[in-house]
Amino acid sequence: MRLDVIFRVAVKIMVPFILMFALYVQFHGDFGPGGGFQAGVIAAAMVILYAIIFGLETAKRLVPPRLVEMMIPLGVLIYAGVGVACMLMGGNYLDYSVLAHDPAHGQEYGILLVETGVLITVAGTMTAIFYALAGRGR
Amino acid sequence: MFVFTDIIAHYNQWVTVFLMVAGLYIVVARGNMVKKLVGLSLFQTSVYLLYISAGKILGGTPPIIEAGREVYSNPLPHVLILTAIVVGVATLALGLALVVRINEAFGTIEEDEIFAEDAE
Amino acid sequence: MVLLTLMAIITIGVVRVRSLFAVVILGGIYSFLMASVMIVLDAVDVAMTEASVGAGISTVLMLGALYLTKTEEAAPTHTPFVPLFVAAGTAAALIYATVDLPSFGLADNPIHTHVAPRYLDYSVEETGVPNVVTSVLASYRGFDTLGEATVIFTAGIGVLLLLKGRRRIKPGPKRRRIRR
Amino acid sequence: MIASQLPALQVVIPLLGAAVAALTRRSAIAWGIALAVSWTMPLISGALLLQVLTSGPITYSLGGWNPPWGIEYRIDLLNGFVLVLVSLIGAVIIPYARASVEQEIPQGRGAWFYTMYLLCLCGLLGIAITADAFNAFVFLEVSSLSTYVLIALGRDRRALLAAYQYLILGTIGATFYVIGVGLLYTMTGTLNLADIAGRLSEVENARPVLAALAFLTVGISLKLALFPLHVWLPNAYAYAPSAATAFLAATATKVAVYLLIRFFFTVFGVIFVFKTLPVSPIFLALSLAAMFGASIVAVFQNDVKRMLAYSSVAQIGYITLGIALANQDGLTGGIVHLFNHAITKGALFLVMGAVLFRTGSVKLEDLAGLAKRMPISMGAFVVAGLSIIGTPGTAGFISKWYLALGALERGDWWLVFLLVGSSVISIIYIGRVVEATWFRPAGKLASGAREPPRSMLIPALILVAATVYFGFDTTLTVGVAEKAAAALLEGIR
Repeated sequence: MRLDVIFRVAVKIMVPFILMFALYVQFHGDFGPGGGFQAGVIAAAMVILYAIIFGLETAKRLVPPRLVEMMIPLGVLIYAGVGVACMLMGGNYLDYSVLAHDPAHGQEYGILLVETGVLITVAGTMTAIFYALAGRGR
Repeated sequence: MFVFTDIIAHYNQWVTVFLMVAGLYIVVARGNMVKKLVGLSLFQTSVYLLYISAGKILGGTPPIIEAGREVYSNPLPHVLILTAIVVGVATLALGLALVVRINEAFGTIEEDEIFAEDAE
Repeated sequence: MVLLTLMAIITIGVVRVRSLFAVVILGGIYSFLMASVMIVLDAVDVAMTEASVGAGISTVLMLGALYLTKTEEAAPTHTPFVPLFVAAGTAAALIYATVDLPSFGLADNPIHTHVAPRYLDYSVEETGVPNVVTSVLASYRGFDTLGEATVIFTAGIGVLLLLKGRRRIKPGPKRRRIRR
Repeated sequence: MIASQLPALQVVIPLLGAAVAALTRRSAIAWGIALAVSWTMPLISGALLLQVLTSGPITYSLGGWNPPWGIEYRIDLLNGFVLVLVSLIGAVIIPYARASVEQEIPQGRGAWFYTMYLLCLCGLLGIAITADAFNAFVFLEVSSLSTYVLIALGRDRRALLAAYQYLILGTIGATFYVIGVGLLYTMTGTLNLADIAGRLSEVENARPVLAALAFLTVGISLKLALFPLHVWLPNAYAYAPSAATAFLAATATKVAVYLLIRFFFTVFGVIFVFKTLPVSPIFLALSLAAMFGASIVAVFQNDVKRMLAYSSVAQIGYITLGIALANQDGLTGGIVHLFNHAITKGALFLVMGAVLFRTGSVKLEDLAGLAKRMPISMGAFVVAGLSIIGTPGTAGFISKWYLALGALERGDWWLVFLLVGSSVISIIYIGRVVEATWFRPAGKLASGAREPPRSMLIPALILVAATVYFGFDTTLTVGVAEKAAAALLEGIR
């Protein structure tokens, strides 16, 4: 990567905003378009952008591949785990209503949790795939 | 019985069909593996239109409940297609990974060349 | 309608053009147009996803893969009769089907009267979520979404299995350091 | 309380197992997890089938939402049977996988191999158990994606090519399936299979419904490798790692067949599919083409795994023949053959995997005289081979017997001759292997071989024993299949 000051500074400034936007998309998904998947893609896009400008090595120091690879199963585990929790609390699988006293609240918690699971898996996977492709070299 | 209005009414459907079939054609006809994958994702993407256009209600709004709105388009196809998009990109990623490995193993991504090499 | 026409033109471009870079970029444009169509059809969530996935991630992955492989497509050597036949057969079946589909956009089509109204009517009450797409996605059909996350998980681990590791042709010094 | 949650656990346990196995990243631990998970599965599916047999179909609403709003799991005799089959095969192969994975999969990636295996198991069980058309698609993709990866892990570089071709065709198939489901959904407004079936009667014969049937049939047929759409299968089975080949050959196509039966009989209805439309003659012709065409190709193969793969295409022809007959005995034969072929072919591929493990080759010329060095394995091959041929006293005979009965019931005595004729061809290709291994002097590779380790031998022998056992005691296989067929055909009487 060439030393392109403008890009570097611009990206440095943008990164926290992209991350915030991802979180906004994640948590505003209840009211507007968006949700875990879209947020995950945006978060992964941030890492990709960072890697393009600052180089793969820097990005990998910031977001280590080991962590990314752990995120992939972790998200699924959270999602499936929420289902099991529902089961243990006496409901059917993924019946979030039992998670709180008020069924509607339980649903809200459940949706939030599983969307977080999706976010983690998607962000992890997309970053991991990018690392795998980019790190392969010609 | 094809009057002009009929053509207008069916235009969208026909274009959708054209998009799908063109994607399928690329997949079957082309020997280049990356291009095949592009065709495959065009094919998948155009299928989304089939679902989403079925879910539209004329005069409706996006299915986000708000006071003062009455007609919402059908949310279920949107959900299904969200899932389908995810499946599509997952398939694409895996396909590309395979293509990269094939290129390393065979030195080409043209099916014809690989078959020719194998035949020897 | 205009958008769809543009998409058709792009598709023809994808069929004809032989530079794979151009094809991938055209694919990205196609996805953006598709996202616009989705907005017109009230599917805002889908539009957002299609824009970020189809035009974003897919394009990046494609370009990454092209970087690792080749960027020119060889000239087609076969006669295109069989593919044309397959395509024509599919087209015939689709057109045959679409002629009799319920008319576009009417509120009393079966798709709008049977299952969907319940989501629209009760989503806020039952799940407290006004975006019905979210509530259907995560709760009513939550298991589909678990499956979707599983698909992503499968693809992620699959790509790692295929691309990460030692069976590389030229092991660069850079990669060594990163593993473990 | 646990009992009522079994349907969800059937799919969720492999999923959780896969996620945990991916987290550990140690091959040995992942294998332990896979072992625990895959041995739990038959217990669950067995309990479910027992429950169905005693008290009728089980339904389970995921997320607590009633169908058609939520996703429903529904287990009746047919898919209870399929669940038992898939989970049993999954359980038998895991102990075998350990040694073969250590040899075939590069170090450090074993854990991910088991992750893929469990995901594939999860996907297949998910397709079999669900009563929701779109949910079936999602799990179809889970199983397909993991299958592509499993195939690509084969040692030969052509495994990559096979995986790629399967990916392309499999995705086309899945997309066709989505189009079909989309058309059905547009016409009925629902995705629950039973609900679709109920509402279809109002719009039957409408063009979109016919087109939906066509798209679903083609899409699923691609997955089950029905005759002209089988091109992906031989390469995929020939080059995949041994454990994966045995697992896929025994289960993946079978689950697709199940899905086809489900759509034909439960969703569209017997009368509509088999009386109104010419589905039966088309399937009959394709099945016969598979039985003969693929068998003849199998005779000329020199790679034994490839030969067995072509034989699989032929045997799938028998199963679809049972579907095409669409009468009590024929359908029973088809469903029984689903099971019998799965255990038989599983056994054959396991034996070949053991041969590959010891000699590094499955080429016919390299196997000459192998029986002297590996008498137990090759003996197992002979017994399972007899079952493919359909010799009385093996499981293969039972299913062919019912197919023949079904053909006679329709008055198609010529079909019986064709069944026998196709079996004769299978004598030739199985015979070639037996001749080479038992009656030829040992070649260079064979003379250095010995019996595989016990962890590989015993699973193969279990399956071989099963092919013999189910050739005599048919209460489980035929008993369940008969009732399932009767239930499926209810509409016709």
